[in-house]
Amino acid sequence: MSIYVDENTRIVVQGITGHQGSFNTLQMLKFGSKVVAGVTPGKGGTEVHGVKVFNTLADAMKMEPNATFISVPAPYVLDAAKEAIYNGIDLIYILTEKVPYQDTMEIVNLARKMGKTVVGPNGPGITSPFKSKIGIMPNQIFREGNVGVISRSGTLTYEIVDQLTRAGFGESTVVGLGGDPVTGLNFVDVLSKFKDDSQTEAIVMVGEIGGTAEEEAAEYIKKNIRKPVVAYITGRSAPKGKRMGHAGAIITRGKGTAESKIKALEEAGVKVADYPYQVPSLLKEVFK
Amino acid sequence: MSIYVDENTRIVVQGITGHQGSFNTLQMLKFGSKVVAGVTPGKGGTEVHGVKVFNTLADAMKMEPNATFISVPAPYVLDAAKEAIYNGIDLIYILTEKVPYQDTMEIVNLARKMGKTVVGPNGPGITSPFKSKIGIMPNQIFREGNVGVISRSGTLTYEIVDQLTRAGFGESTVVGLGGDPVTGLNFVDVLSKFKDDSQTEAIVMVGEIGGTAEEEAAEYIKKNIRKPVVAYITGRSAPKGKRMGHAGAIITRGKGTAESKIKALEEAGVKVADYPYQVPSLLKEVFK
Amino acid sequence: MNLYEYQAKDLFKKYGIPVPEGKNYEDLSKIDWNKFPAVVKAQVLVGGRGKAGGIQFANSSKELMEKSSQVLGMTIKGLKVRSIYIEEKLEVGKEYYVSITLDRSARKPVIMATTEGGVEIEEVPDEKIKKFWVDPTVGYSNFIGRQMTFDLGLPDSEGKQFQDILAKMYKLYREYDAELVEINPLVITKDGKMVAGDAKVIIDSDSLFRHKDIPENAAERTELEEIAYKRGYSLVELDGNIGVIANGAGLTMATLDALTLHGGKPRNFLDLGGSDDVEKVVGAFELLKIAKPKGILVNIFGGVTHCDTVANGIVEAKKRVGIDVPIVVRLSGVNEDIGRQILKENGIEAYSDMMSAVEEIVKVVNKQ
Amino acid sequence: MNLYEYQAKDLFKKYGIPVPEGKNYEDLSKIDWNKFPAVVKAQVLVGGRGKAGGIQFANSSKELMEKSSQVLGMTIKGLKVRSIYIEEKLEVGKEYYVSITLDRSARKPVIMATTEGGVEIEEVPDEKIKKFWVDPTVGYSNFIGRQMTFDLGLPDSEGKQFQDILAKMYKLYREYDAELVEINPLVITKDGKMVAGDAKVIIDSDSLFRHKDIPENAAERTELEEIAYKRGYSLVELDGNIGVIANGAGLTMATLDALTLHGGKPRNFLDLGGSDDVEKVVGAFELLKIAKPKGILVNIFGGVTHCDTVANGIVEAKKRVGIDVPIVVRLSGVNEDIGRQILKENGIEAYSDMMSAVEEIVKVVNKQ
Repeated sequence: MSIYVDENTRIVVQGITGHQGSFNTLQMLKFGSKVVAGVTPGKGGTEVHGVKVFNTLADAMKMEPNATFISVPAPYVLDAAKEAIYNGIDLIYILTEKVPYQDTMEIVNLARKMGKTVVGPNGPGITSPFKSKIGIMPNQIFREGNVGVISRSGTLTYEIVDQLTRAGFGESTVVGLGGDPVTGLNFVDVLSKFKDDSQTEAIVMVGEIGGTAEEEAAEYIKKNIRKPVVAYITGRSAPKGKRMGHAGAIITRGKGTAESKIKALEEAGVKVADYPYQVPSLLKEVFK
Repeated sequence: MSIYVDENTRIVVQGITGHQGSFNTLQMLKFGSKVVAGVTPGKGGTEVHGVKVFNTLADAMKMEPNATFISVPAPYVLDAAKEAIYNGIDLIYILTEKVPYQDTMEIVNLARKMGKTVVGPNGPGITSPFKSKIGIMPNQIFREGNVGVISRSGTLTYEIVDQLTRAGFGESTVVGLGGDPVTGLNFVDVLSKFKDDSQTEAIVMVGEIGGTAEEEAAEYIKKNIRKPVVAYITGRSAPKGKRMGHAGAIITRGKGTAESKIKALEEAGVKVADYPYQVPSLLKEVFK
Repeated sequence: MNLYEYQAKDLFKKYGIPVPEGKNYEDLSKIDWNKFPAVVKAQVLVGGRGKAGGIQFANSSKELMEKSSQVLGMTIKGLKVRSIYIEEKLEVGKEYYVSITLDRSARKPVIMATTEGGVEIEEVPDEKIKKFWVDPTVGYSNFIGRQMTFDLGLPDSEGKQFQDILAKMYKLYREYDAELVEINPLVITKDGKMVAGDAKVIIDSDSLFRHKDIPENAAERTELEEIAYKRGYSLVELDGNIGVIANGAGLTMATLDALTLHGGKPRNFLDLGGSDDVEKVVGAFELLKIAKPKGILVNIFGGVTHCDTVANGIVEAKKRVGIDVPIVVRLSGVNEDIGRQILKENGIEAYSDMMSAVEEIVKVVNKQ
Repeated sequence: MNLYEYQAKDLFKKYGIPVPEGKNYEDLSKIDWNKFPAVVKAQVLVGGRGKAGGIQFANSSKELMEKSSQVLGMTIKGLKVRSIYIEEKLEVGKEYYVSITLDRSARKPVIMATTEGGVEIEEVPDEKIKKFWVDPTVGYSNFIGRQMTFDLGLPDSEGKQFQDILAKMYKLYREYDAELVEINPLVITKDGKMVAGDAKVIIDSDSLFRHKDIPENAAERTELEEIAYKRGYSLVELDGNIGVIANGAGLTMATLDALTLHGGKPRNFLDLGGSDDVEKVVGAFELLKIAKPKGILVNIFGGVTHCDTVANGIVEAKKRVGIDVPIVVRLSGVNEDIGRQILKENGIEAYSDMMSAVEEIVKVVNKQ
């Protein structure tokens, strides 16, 4: 088992002929993902790395995709996501950064009503080694295993997954939530999936300052999760009121600080690492 | 059993202090319906026929209603229906006529996404004798029994139900769809409910010219309904292109005529009456 | 409510949908048009004006005045032409069709388009018509226009114009509570421009309270229907001789059907609606007096409308309105006994079943 | 992006939200205000301007000029006051609070209102703040305003004004992609009028492509941050002495955290993002040169960004930019061996684990 993506995930790439679309199509194919179609208006009939390109998603539906990789410029993401929702795609991954948050809010709330899942925007996607990957995580850092990873970050996720893998662990599924203020998935959504995933025996959470998603996750873990959880939270050193790249990382009104997150998680029985490199060793402790 | 409304239906009346709201609250109470609350902004704290009035539906939710009777002027129906949807009401009955159809379209599509049911607008509501009634059907025409009735009309429904009752039949549930071009329920929706309702042993359909809902019902009956169905269709004498009161009754492009409906229904094995008074006798035939 | 072409084109202009340059005239002396060739189009709310001579072409001011005086004031299918719309004549390359309207079964707006425009849409084979059902809670999004462009096989040069027009049409459809927004033909001129050759817009009459800028067009109603409308009645004129008053649209229609099946000819459809008011009944008779039927059938199933109220109304009407044709009444439902008693005291026998009443009125009228 | 009060009030006017009469001035000589009593308000994008003397009152033209010259040009929390907003002084009866902003957890806009306005909203007890979460796919509807009116216990005379203002605020919030629309205080004047005393609007910077009418305010950024922003870098100035270049916001933050926990003081946050471009690396060093740190830590986990590209960038930068402080590099991931080799050939030792690099740079800098 794994969560969100597996052998049955059939991916269509909206914006497949763009730089990111094309590059990541190849990487996903190399990883073993089933990329079954691509969409670029006006490029219908061509191919990208052997994947057929269609003019519209409606046309591409004949390849029976159930997940989409959206890599179109920010102003067009809302349109592309609506196209996916209209066509009944179950999993909508949005790579694009700088999507207006009200667009994301519309996409996410609409998708929820239709029972669809949105991943991102502005995140690295989801990887279930080596069943399927939708997104941009580097192929070479994974090993199949029993650790589920949830992260709001990109590169930091790779760093930590890499360290897990080097330390002899393997991953069930790695989920990148995305760094925007509004994302399709949050920690609780993914925790509730890992909870019931038989392959996942321990969970790693990578959080950051801003918002209260980690605090809510702590609450949820306390009540529902019996699997060991290790966390790492960035942003301890961030000065108040300063943005640190992610729009999510604004600290206001004393809420959402690294301290409050770490405290909440520790109270929920989560081991919190001071440094990324400590994650594997803490995991070894809880696995004893 | 019965469909849509029964002993567990707890009704709130939005616009309870208006003429229609107040009058029909009394009639519903007399019928045995559980009218648990009313809403009129500014009238909170008063009572109508012993029913508590609240300023907002949110306040009224403490009485735990699960169905609403909306009787507010047409320009305010959309707002009232959204209030109902926001508050999680399961069954939304709209009495009001002349609601702009795009408002209805928004309400109906939104409700569907949320798994809620809309009845009307511009229809007499639903009656399950004598479990519950939401709407304006006259109390005295019913007898509990095994005939399910679906109708696009108001008064004509009472006429036919009255004749059924006088002829010794009784009704399981009587559903008035409403006379507008867009309504929350159509024939197929209700047929699919009657199909699985153990109390209902025969079905009476009252249709009219305009639209193709009866043709679709015929299709559905042919494939799915094993219970006997009797129908009556009005508008045979209507001249082409003329409106006859209901906005629904526009005949265009040779579709939606009384003839095409009658033909489709007869092909589906439905007995079609020439006159309303023939309905009970046709029903006796099929019940033989 | 149907809009005249010139009104629809004004809306198109407001939304930036390309239309030919044009101007509406109600008076020949006001014509100041000087762009030729020009088209003179009768502004009437019926189809087939072209065949009836309601569309004329002119190459000069002199010819324009000739043609304008021909068209203005002519009668098309019984409707007098009260204004003409003069516009520049397009150099037509191709003609497409596009519309947005309600699909009642789907409860959604449906966009329909075909490259076989300029003709009646009913004549175009179904597979040539591309359709898209918009989810009204999601609304229009640009991919819809892209998808239709590819489905229709439009060349690039037309695709962008088409998508732009479609997005604007949907905005108009939604913001003006339209029942129909239709462009037929959607002209592609010889130099590749996409322009709305004609414009048809129907606004939902129930929405007019929020569209104060749209004037009500009475032209679809007959004189009597207009009077009835203004007095708050739902009346439709028919060409028979039996006046009908009933309550509820369905029951009224059923009454007309029953009359027809029995060899009677209804003069009208008149629904009292969900009222319980003596004056409403009297007012109905006042309308029927104008309609001059040979007899009147009143068919009431009492619910919200009580039978005694109707009976009192009939008695009042006989006194005040002065009805001198036979009246046959059927009363059933709430307070039917009281109602029948009231009528009896005033010399009118009321039936309790509809069919006897129908048979009686047909017999009485056909005897005359 | 924060708007100045005068910009926010312009938007309010556009949407019909009542604001006091007022005008913005950048130049004392342009002041033509003659309505008294008046208020002079410093236009700065930080809170607490009142306490800092940035709000002054005047009863005459003479006093107005005095107060205006005090305020214009003063410095509040390090920010120079470049314009003043002069407006009529309201006769304040009561002060409420209302705002619309994003609730990240709910992924929905939340409307918050309280009758305890005029103070910092954080100081108001939670039970006094009424909240409503709007479903963005359903949007605002009037019952929301009614419900808040009753929840707040507003009298009838205020209810209508409040509902009107709230509906307009939501429209502004939605149409201008706001992160926050806030009125504090929402003044009820002594004669019962509801007026926005202050106006705070934050627009989502990512949405500016569709709001061409909103000018970009650079004032929230420091000089160096502004340079970086214009060159397409995500840089935040901090008050330490160790320059940091890393890739990915999360990894960059983790680097700052690790430095701090080790007793180091970061000079900046600088995220290379998902680029793989030598020039991008060189440009980062150019920015750090302006920042004048005592040492630079480069921390790269190679994915999209290849380690060899970064190594080449560092080498280039040393040559072209002229960096004369110690550089400590950590390379891991894609092409780390090649990258380390390139650096070695240029006399730079690269670590493969982050912690060793962090320890090294702290040691080197603290030794100085």
